[in-house]
Formats: sequence, structure tokens, C-alpha cells
Amino acid sequence: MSELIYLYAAYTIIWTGVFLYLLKLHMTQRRIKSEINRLREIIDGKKT
Amino acid sequence: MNAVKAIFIKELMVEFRNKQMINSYLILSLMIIASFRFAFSVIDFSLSQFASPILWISFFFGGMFSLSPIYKREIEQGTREGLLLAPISSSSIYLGKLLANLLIIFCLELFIMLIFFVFFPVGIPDIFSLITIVAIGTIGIVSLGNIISAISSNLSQSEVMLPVLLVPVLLFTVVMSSISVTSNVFAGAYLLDIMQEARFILAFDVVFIAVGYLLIDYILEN
Amino acid sequence: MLKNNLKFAVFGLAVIFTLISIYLALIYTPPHETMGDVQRIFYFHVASAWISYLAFGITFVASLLYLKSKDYKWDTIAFSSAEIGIIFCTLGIITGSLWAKSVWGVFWIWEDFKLFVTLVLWLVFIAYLALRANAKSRTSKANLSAVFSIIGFVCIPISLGANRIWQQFHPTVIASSGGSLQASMALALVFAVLAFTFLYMSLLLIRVDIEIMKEKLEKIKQKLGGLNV
Amino acid sequence: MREKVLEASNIYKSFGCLEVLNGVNLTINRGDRYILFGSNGVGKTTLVKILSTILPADSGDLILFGKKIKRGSKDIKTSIGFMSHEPFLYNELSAWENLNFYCNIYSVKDKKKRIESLLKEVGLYHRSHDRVGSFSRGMKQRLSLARAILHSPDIIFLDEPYAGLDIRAQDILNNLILSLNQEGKTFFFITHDIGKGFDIANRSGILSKGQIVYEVEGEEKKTFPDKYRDILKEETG
Repeated sequence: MSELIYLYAAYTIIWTGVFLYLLKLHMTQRRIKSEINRLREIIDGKKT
Repeated sequence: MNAVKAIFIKELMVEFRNKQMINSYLILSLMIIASFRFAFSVIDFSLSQFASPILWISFFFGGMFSLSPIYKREIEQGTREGLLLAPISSSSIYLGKLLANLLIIFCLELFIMLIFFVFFPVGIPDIFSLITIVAIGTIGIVSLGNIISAISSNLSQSEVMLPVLLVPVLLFTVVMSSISVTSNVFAGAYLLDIMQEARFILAFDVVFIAVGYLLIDYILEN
Repeated sequence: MLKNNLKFAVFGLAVIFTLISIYLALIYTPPHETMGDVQRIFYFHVASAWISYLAFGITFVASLLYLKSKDYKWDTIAFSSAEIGIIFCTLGIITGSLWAKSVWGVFWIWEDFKLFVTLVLWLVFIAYLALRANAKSRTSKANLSAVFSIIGFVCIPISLGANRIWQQFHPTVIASSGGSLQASMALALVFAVLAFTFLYMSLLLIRVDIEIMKEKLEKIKQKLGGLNV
Repeated sequence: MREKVLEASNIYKSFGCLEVLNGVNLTINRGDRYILFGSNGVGKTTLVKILSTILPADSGDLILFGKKIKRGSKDIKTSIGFMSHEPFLYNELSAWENLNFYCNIYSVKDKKKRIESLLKEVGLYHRSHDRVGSFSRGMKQRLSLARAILHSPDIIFLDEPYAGLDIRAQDILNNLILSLNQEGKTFFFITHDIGKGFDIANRSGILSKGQIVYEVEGEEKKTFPDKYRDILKEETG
């Protein structure tokens, strides 16, 4: 039975790894979007 | 071709004048051999078994750190643009430097081997086959080390980046095969016995030189 | 607009295939006669190792195309593929050693052919990313990392060849990681590899888009800087 | 119309997302002494590196002596000389060895005579076997000029050649340049300091915001200094 621990460990590592990477991509994407909006406000502010 | 000769002579003259490479190589290899020798002396170990790895690690690390100034010097002195200005191809710069480093490092390695046999009371193997295998391994180390030194001299923290880039590319290919062949030589093999593997490593060297020859343009053009 | 729904389509495929492959690997296939259930790590270990080779192959091809065309697009693809590659390579190595521990009692079987190559690839990935972290300008980063990825790619088969040299001299038991594969297991393996391939493709598309957005952002900031806002 | 030595049309160059040159047009005729001014960091060094084929431009075309310059063209470099505030000399080698090395690289015929005459011309013959590392800044610049004209190029680019020179060294340099100009060599200077080299130029221009915004020929030089000042003021905003 003790060997099954490795099975669970391996699967959790794989899927948490992939999930964390997806999360990181999502976060950077959101950060960039917010910066773009901030810049757009500045540009609009500049134009009016 | 005379561009390669011109750079070859220039490299030798510059190197023998400021001895940057020679000093760093000798001191580093001496330190490595001494530290291995006295580190191992506390445990009882059969000498001949460890001779070849220790020899090659000192060659590998000595060569690696002495190759770092060859392109760095050109950048610091600003002479790199002088070479880019000249109507010569970057490949001849690479070849010129490669041959000069090969000559210098091979002589240093012969000297290091003397020190090695003084430190390590190992039975002297067949000298001729030892020197050939050391020469073949050195060609690999210097040819790849040259191109990686060109890369790392354009990076920040180039002294740190050289080993980081060189170890994964060089250790598993040339160094480990040379270690295994040299351990046979230490165990008493003659040149004919190891000819097959030596030719194999020589093939690696030819590939590395060709890769360096073709890719150097992209590194030197800024 | 094509880019967006291509991204969603590939991501959707990846999710579907992943679910199927997990089902296949865990439930559908019978436990291995000798190794028991722990053998189920094998499917995703091979899949992630395969993705790391594929990712490095794409980095190599993208670097070649960059050197020919000097278009930053290829350099972005090379970098994104390397970043995804190192993640899957790390996963492959971890699952490989976990599996080795459970079956042979030791975390790392040095002489096992595939684990050795995956390790060499892992080190080359690390060196590649370290190189990009230390580059000074955008062009030199692209040039130097392209050259290094070509050198790294050439060295993988050479280290395999070299492996045979020092293997001959010190032959230790080559761990047979394959073993007899029944039909259902082969199916599970194929699905796992397909799932990861789609996952890799969708991650690559997302990652490349993020890099392009970052560069656009930089350009806007540059222009805004000019307006001394 | 004198023969066109160099024609550059809409040269663009940007490093990453930093646009340095956007559309530089420039024509230089044989025998010109063209001086280009511009405040620091406006892209002068990048432009002179592109014109002297050290650095490839992103786009735009460059024609030197009637030949279009492509990315890897090497043979055109035999007719290009370049002198910068970096002397491109090896401190470990002596003056003679430095010039000898460059002779080999440029495959110059009868090296001994050529080096001797050049060392005499720049007034360094008495120091020809001393190491360049022991030379003063002025001597290094003069040796660098000797290196730049070693292979008798037709056009010589100078990037801030006066940097770090005292008045005497400047005069020697100016005289050398004028005498070479008599022999039909074309010169292209770049500097940010209007005092040095302005008096010997016959054409001058100003580089601002990645383009050549003002160009003047011959006698109209007098209007130049204040125009340069307005542009500088406009740049700093």
C-alpha cells in the first residue's frame, strides 16, 4: 500500500504544477490589462 | 587565411604579454588538484581509480575560467569594433582565437599533468596515448568554450554565466567520455585499444568546431 | 478574431483530452502485473518528458527562423516554448524519480537512458533561461539565446552518443522502464501524450500573446515618455 | 557636381522598442568635410556605425561608392576608415605591432614602408616600439588616426575624435585631417561640441529626434551656432 503514496504524490504534483502555471499566466494577463487601461485613461486625460 | 594567421599571432602576443589566461589557468588547476589530493587523503581510496576524473575536472574548470577573458578583453579595450571594421569574416576571428587558445591551453595542460603526477603517486601510464586523448578532449573543451565565452562576454555577470552555459553543454559530451577513456589509459590500455572511442570524441570536436564556425557571426555583430 | 477562437478551441481540446486521459490512466487500464497501481505514473511521466523534447525542438526551430529573418516574433515563440518546456521537464523528472523510488527503491537511476537525457535537457533549459535573464539589450538577448539553443540542441544527440561510450565501460543494469504494454495501457499513453500536446499548444499561444502584449505596452510607455506625461 | 561617395536614404534603426533613427537621409560627395552635430544620446554614434557598416540598419538603403550595402558585405570595408574615442588599439602591443596587425588584417602591401611613413606622419616614429598602454590620450588618438588610414580608405568616419584632447593635440589632428583631405579623402565627423572641428568643416548638419533637421553648406556656417542652440532648446522643451 505504501507505494500508492508515490502515485498520489506524482499526480498532485503534475496537476498543481500545470494549474499554478496557468494561474501565473492569468495573473500576468490581468496585470497587463490593468496597465493598458491605466495608460488609456492617461491618454484620454491628456487629449481632453 | 592570413586573417586567421594575423589573429592567431596577435592572440599569442597579447596573451604572453599580459598572461591573464596563463595565470588564472595554472593557479586554478593547482588549487583543484591540491584540494582533491588532500580531501581524498583522509579516506583510504585506490588512487588509480580517481586519477582520471580529477585530472579532467582540473582541465575542465581550469580551461573554462581561463577562456573567459578572450572575448571580454576585446570588448573592454574597445577593440571589438576594430575587428568588425576589418574586411574579415567573424569565422576567421573564431578560428584564429581557437587555434591560439588551443596551443596555450594544451601546453598548460602538459605542465599540469606534471604537477598531477607529483601530487598523485599513480603509475605513469603509456604517455603517448594519454597525450593524444588529452589533446582530443582539449579540442572539444576549447572549441565549445570559445563560442560560449563569446556568448557570455556579451552578458552581464559574464564570469558566472560562462560555467552556467558551458557545463550542461560540455560535461555530458566531451568531458565524461574523455574521463572514461583516460581511466582506461590509466588502467594500462594502449592507443590502439582506445582508438575507437578516441575517433568518436574527435567526431564531437569536429561538430563543435563547425557549429562555432557557423554561429560566431550572430554573436559578434552587435 | 481568428487568434482568439483558435486559442479557446485548442484550450478546450486540451481540457477534454486531459479528462479522458486521466480517466483512462486511473480507471480504465488494469494495474500492471508486477508493479501494481503505481505504474500509472508512467503515462504522465512519459507525456511530460515528451512535451519537454517537443518544446525544445520548437525552440530550436524558432531560433533558426529568428536568425534567418531577425523577426522578434520567432524569438518570442522560442522563449515561450522554452519556458513551458522547463516546467514540463521538471514535472517529468519529479514523476520519473517518484516512480523509480517506488519501483527500484532509489530516487534516481543514473544509467536509465531516458532520465539521463531529460536531465541534460533540463540543465540546457536552465542555462537558456539564465542567459536570457542576463542579456543586456533586446537584440543581443534574441541573438545569443538563439545561438545557445542551437548549440544545446546539437549537444543532446551528442550526449546520447557519449552516453554509449561510458556506458560500454561501466555497464550497469539498464532499468527497463517499458515493460510489457497491453493494448489499453498503450491507449492511455497515447491519450496522455495527446492531452499534453494540446495543453502545450494552448499554453504556447497564451504565453506568446502575453509577450506580445508586454512589448506593445513597452512601446506605448516609450511613446508616452516622449509626451513627458 | 562632384562624385557622390555616400548616399543614405531613410535609414531606420531601433533597439527593441526604442526608436533611435527614424528616416535619416544624407549624401556626401568626394572631398567633403561633413560635420554632424547633435546632443548626447540622439543617435549620432548609432548613425556613424551604420554608415561605416559596423552596424546593420533596420531598414533604408546605404550606397557607398556606388555599391549597395547588404548585411554581410565585407569587401567594401577596405575603403572605409573609422576613428572613434576608443582607439581600437591593443595596450599590450607596441605601436608598430598594432599597425602590423591591422596591416595583416587589411592585407596591406609592403607593410614596413607604409607603417614607417605613417608613424613619421603622426609624429610617433620615436615611440614605435613602446607599448600603446604607456601612451598619452593624444598619442593614442594620433595612432588611431594612423590605423584608420593605414589601408588608404577613401572615406573616413570620426566619432568624437577630439574627446579628451588638449589644444595642441587638436591642432595636430586638424592639420593631419586637412592634409589628408587635400589628397582627396572624404571625412565625416560627429560631435556634440560645436567648438572643436567646426572651423575645418565645409558642410555641417544637425541630428535631432532621429532625423537630420538642418543642413548648411560652405559660407552660411555663420548662422549655424545659434540655429544649433535653438534646436537644443527645442529638444529639452
